[in-house]
Amino acid sequence: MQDTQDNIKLFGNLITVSGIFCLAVALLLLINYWHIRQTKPLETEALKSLVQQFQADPESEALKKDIRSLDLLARKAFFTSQWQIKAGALLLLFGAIAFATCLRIYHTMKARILEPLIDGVDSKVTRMLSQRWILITGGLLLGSALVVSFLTTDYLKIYEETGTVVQAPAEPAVKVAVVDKDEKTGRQKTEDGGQEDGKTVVGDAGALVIPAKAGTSPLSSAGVLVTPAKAGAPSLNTDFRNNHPSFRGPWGQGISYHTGIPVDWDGPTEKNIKWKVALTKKGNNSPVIWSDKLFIAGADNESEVVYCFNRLDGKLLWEQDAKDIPGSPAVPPKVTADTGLSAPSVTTDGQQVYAIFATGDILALDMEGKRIWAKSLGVPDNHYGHSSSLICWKDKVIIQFDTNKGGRLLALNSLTGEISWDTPRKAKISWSSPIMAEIDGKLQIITTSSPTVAGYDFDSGAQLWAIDCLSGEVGPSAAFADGLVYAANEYARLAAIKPGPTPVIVWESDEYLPEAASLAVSNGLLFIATSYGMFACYDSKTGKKQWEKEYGQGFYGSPMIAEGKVYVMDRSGAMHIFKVDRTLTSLGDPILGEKSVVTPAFADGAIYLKGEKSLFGIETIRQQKK
Amino acid sequence: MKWLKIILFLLPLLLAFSDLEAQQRFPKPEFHTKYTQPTPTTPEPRGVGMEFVDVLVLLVVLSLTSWFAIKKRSRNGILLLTVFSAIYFGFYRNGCICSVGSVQNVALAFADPKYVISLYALLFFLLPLIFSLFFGRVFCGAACPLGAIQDLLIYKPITIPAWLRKTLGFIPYLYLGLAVLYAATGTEFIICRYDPFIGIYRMNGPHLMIYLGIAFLLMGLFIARPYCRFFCPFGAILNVFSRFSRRHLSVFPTKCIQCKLCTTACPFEAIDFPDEEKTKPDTKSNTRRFILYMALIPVLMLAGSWIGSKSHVFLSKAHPDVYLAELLISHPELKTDSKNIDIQTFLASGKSLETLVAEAQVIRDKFYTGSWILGAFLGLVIGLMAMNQIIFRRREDYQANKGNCYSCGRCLDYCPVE
Amino acid sequence: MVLAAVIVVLIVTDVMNSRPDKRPDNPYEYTVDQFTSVDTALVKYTETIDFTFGDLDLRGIAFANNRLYLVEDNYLMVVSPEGEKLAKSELPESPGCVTASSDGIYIGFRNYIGQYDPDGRLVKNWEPLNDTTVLTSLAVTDSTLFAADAGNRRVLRYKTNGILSGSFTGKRDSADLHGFIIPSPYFDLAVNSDGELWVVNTGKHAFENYTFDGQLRGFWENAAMTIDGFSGCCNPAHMAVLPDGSFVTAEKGMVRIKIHKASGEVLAVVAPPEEFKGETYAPDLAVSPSGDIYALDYERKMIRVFQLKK
Amino acid sequence: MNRKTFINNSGRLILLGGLVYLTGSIIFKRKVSASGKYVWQIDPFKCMQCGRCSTQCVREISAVKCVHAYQLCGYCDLCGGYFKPNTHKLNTGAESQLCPTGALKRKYVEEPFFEYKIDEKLCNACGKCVKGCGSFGNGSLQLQIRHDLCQNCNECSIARMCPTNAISRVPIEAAYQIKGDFKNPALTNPK
Repeated sequence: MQDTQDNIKLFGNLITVSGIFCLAVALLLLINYWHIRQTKPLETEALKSLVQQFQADPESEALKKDIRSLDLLARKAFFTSQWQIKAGALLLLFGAIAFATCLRIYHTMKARILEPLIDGVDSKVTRMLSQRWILITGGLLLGSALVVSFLTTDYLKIYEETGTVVQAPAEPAVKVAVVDKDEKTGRQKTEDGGQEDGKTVVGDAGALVIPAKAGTSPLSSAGVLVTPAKAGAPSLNTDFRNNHPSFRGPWGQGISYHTGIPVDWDGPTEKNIKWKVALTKKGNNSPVIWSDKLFIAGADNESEVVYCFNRLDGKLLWEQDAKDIPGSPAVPPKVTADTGLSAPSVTTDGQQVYAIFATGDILALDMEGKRIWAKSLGVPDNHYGHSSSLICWKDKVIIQFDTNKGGRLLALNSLTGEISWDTPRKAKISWSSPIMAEIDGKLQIITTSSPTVAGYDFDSGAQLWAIDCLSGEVGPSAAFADGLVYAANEYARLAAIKPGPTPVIVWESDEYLPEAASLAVSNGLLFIATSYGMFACYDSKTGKKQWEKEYGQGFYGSPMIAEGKVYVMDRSGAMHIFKVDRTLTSLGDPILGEKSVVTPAFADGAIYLKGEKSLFGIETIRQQKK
Repeated sequence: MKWLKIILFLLPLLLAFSDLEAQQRFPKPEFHTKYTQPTPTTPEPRGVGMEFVDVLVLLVVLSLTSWFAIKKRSRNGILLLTVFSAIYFGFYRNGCICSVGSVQNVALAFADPKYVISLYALLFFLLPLIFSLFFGRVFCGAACPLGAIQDLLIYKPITIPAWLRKTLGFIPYLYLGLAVLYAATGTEFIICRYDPFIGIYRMNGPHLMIYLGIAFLLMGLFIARPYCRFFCPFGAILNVFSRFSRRHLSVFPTKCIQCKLCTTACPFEAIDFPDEEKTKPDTKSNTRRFILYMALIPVLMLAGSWIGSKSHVFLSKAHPDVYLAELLISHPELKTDSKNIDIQTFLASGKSLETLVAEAQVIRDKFYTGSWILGAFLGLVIGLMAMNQIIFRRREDYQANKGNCYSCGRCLDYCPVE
Repeated sequence: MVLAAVIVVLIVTDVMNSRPDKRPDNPYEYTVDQFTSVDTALVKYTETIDFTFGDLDLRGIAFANNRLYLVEDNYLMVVSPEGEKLAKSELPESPGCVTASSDGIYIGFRNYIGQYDPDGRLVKNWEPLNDTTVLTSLAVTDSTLFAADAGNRRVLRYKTNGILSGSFTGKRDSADLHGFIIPSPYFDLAVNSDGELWVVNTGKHAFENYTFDGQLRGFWENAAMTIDGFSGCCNPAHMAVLPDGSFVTAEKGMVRIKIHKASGEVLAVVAPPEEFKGETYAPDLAVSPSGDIYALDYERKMIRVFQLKK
Repeated sequence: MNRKTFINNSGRLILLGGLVYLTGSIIFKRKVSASGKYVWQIDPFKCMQCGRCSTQCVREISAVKCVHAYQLCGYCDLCGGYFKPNTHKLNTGAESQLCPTGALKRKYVEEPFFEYKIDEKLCNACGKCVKGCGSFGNGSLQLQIRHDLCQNCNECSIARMCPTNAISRVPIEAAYQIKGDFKNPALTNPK
């Protein structure tokens, strides 16, 4: 017993000693710590001023010596204090271990001797007290939070209500001449700027010329104008090139002139998906773009609607119903589900947007969604549903109106909706869309149907040439490049036609034939996407197959060419991107995560895709890591 | 399998690196001497495999503690494990990652779809909770490095009045609520920032951490485990979970002989006394009180959520973006302060104030949602804590309070019952 | 109790101290202000107008035939000196530099030169060079074209019909002249109105005058962080010759544009570093016969025009 | 007693259910990386050398160090990262050195090249040489978090204070981002 008592005493003392030791070391450490913080040996003013003196007097050996010794001292001080902290911390650790060990032993030995505490506290009183204090504390906390919340000013709200509290940085003294955004923003924008200060002129030849100084005539100095085409020829102008005004791009040729198109995205994880909006009405039409506006259409048994989105952020700008059109059927015609009531894509010329639906209703809206005109062409007798997209140019909107009752090609005046010309066609029903091309200096509209592939004069609607080479239910639209027209249909053939008074088939093939997807030609290569998942590339001059690739999913959307790449999306929503090249170079297979049967639309640095359920704006978004 | 995965992971990486060499298109200077150009060294971080070793160690420690506390009834075993945890999770692993901090990772992962949480962080969060549902707070008893250092340095614990203890017991819930709010809004991880003992384990750290650690340890000499009892947000969750634990450490092995020895053993005052006849409440008035509180809780929650939603403005000021936006609006003159690096960098970034304000507004909106939930939660906690005081459970023996007991096993040594 | 108070105080002070308006100053601040601000008396030019062309990846600028020739990735643009866009044509790949004379436009791609007629139509692509070639600058005079190849640290001499007629690396037997030291892909050259070929040896911060067949005729070098020399690693990154034979130089890192006499002394500052805040790329330069300086600012994506102060 | 067990059991079930829901929603809706670990990294392109790396790190001597990408270095005699501004004689004396701790070492290679090397034991991440190198030279000196020193805190205290948000969590596989990776088009395009 005596022994234990002694031991207890001993360890009690040990605890005290080690405790005091620890405290002392800790105190010293803290002082050291504080000292370094205060003095900052590395960046002393003394050293700085010495260096300054030395730079004024670079030859002074004495100053140099002073600097070197002071610097040495400073570094020594810095690193020694670092060492001291390290050593002190170790000492403290050992002290603490000793302290904790003694404490344990002390408690173990003392354990059995303690007398039980006499419990004299009335638990009822305690409980009442606890209740009171919990409620008081809680109340105080909530109360003070309330007070503080009333005392805080919501500067963000103030800012939003009053606008700029802080002055914007002063305008640069130098005048900045904006020579347009590389012609990319389109007419809408240039007119805004142009009409105000009278500087912006859209040159006829396609080059956008903006004088920096007022008073300079834009065309007088245009000595080295590079004109893409001969003067007077109706060539595809810059505005159309810089937008995506109709199904399959400008003039429906399957070629986009935009650059920086993303090749990598992922719908499910939203990689590079800048925005995504859910579609409210069905429509197998493809998006169409003018400047910042993106148009699509949708229809169900209730209504037919044209939607306009801001393509930059996916916000719906407006939507407009096609209602109250005289002659429009009360009940929409029966169509198959995979065609739908709104298969034709809309088209725009930057002033107005035009849309047609399976009911035969066609309407023209201005860019703000106001209706300019609307009319009914009569319900097309079409067992799947009318699906030929519109195309517009200058003052005309072109409609390929091939039904079971015969074929017509119509041109409506874009301002009034009156028929400019109406040419009957020797054609059975078709689902393909007209394209436009300039052939032999004449602007033509090229159509495909069973059995005829034909070219019509844009101005008069007169048929300029025709050749019978297709059969069956024709869905794919034609393509035109380097003087040849290409047409194809499943169970028929693929033909390269030299148009002219007597058209000639230059070559033909029947290996791979498309059912719905149109053809695309660029750089001497022709691309075909079949409904059974084959994607093939041919030499467009000779018809020699260059390469092919098979996918598990078929293609309904058409291939599009942009920036030397060909984009084609299969029905599962997987885009396949290839280099326009004689050898197969796959550039990626990004997926949308939704089924899709439509053709992509492009803008600079962006691609717009429409899935079964949603519309996607895709841009290469710089990865943010945080 | 994992190794295979790692190798597969590294393979393209290696290829990429060799590719990089090939890609270096711009040649280095033409050295005529035999100088070889060094490449920058990149010391590798601790591997992923090691993190799972930590999880395994945690699992083993938790299992052993449960066994020692419930089956073996060995205080010494638990003490040994405590020392081990202090050494392994503390001094060796430098206190990172810990389960206490993982609450924030989970909260952020739950709130922010972009945040990628590591599996081992999730496991560090889950394991202690699952164990507490079955065996009580064994995590606090021996596995937690923060608890271990305090547990080892208890000198002369004083008794804190029950009402004060209960009132202070509210702090962990408040701390938890704020920590989850700030983590979920991506503001910051306050639990980690104010972790008092990490600096001590690392024997290295910023001032604040060291001062806080020393203050807590000194306090811990007299108030047993001050951080665990009155601050630890993870402890608050464990407290709730442990109340419903399937099995729990029991002070006596067979039958309590009412010797009261255990009450002196427990430095945390976590042993409930048996009911005395005289304290038995008047059932009628008690029932009335109970109903009153039942009605009071929804009122408190409503009030809390209202006050919470009001408070979101000042709570959100903790977010640096919000603060910067407000600062620029309220003190536009600071724009010319060339010493203020944050404002100068913002101005140099070319971002407009509008964008910053818009971003701040988005964050503030998140805070709005978070704050009213926080308010409602705190209202609920206040209500439940107060109500808990009038619920009487029949007790005949001295028994560990399942919520507050840390399963440290001190009482086991004292119990004279064999 | 005291300790509890200490803890509360500690946490509160820390929260307050980490606010963006109360954060600590940088104890190791290193200001380069003394170099970024320049005596205004030295600045003899003023920026009169800027042209922007939208978000383009501009690569090079040249002045000839009263036209500015700009290359961007991957177009050739013809712009009037007032900033009117006159023409634009597509290039086969990403260009690096451009020069022009009345006979045509020469565009340096990574390892070959494309010859275009003044209207921007391709005449022919010259024989490609080896794979380590990085063409950074071209200069044309009469029937000779010089190309600076930073990758192989050599100057190539071509006939304007595309025939490579020689190359030199600037090396000489004596050890003090080391040849071209090009630590980064910046290597400029120009031919002045007297027909002298000047090459910038950036690693030595030197201007070197060579005969057409590569004999060194003279040089000056001037390394300094201050305004009178060229700072840092490999400067000046770009230069052009004014009609009077002095050099306009553009430095990277701390971007500044200056004019040096043909003998090396600083004559004037065109644009001090303050004009290029936050930028590190040196602008490519072109000079009109009237002495206006056109600087291609890569980061702001604009052409900045500097004219002599009146 | 039965009632008590029932409450106990159901309470446990509810809490367990809550845990399962929380875990499930994180695992299925969020990204949980099983083989992944995340570490902190400085983006040298964003870094503006504010000096906070040296003062804000939880380590007394910061885990951030200056790293030299030799591939980018011009091996110049007049090095903006090594010399104090306005240095007249290019020698290695304390009066010329910019580095406050003398961690940047200069070594003669051959005419006219000098090698600059960092002694990481001495480096305190003040960033002066990085600023000098970026202002005058090629930017081959850059601040990087060294993972043998970094504690990999749950929230990096430098990241919290970084004015340019240059510090972010990255997968362990790409722990370092060192300028001078010549794949970066910004560095390869001769401008």
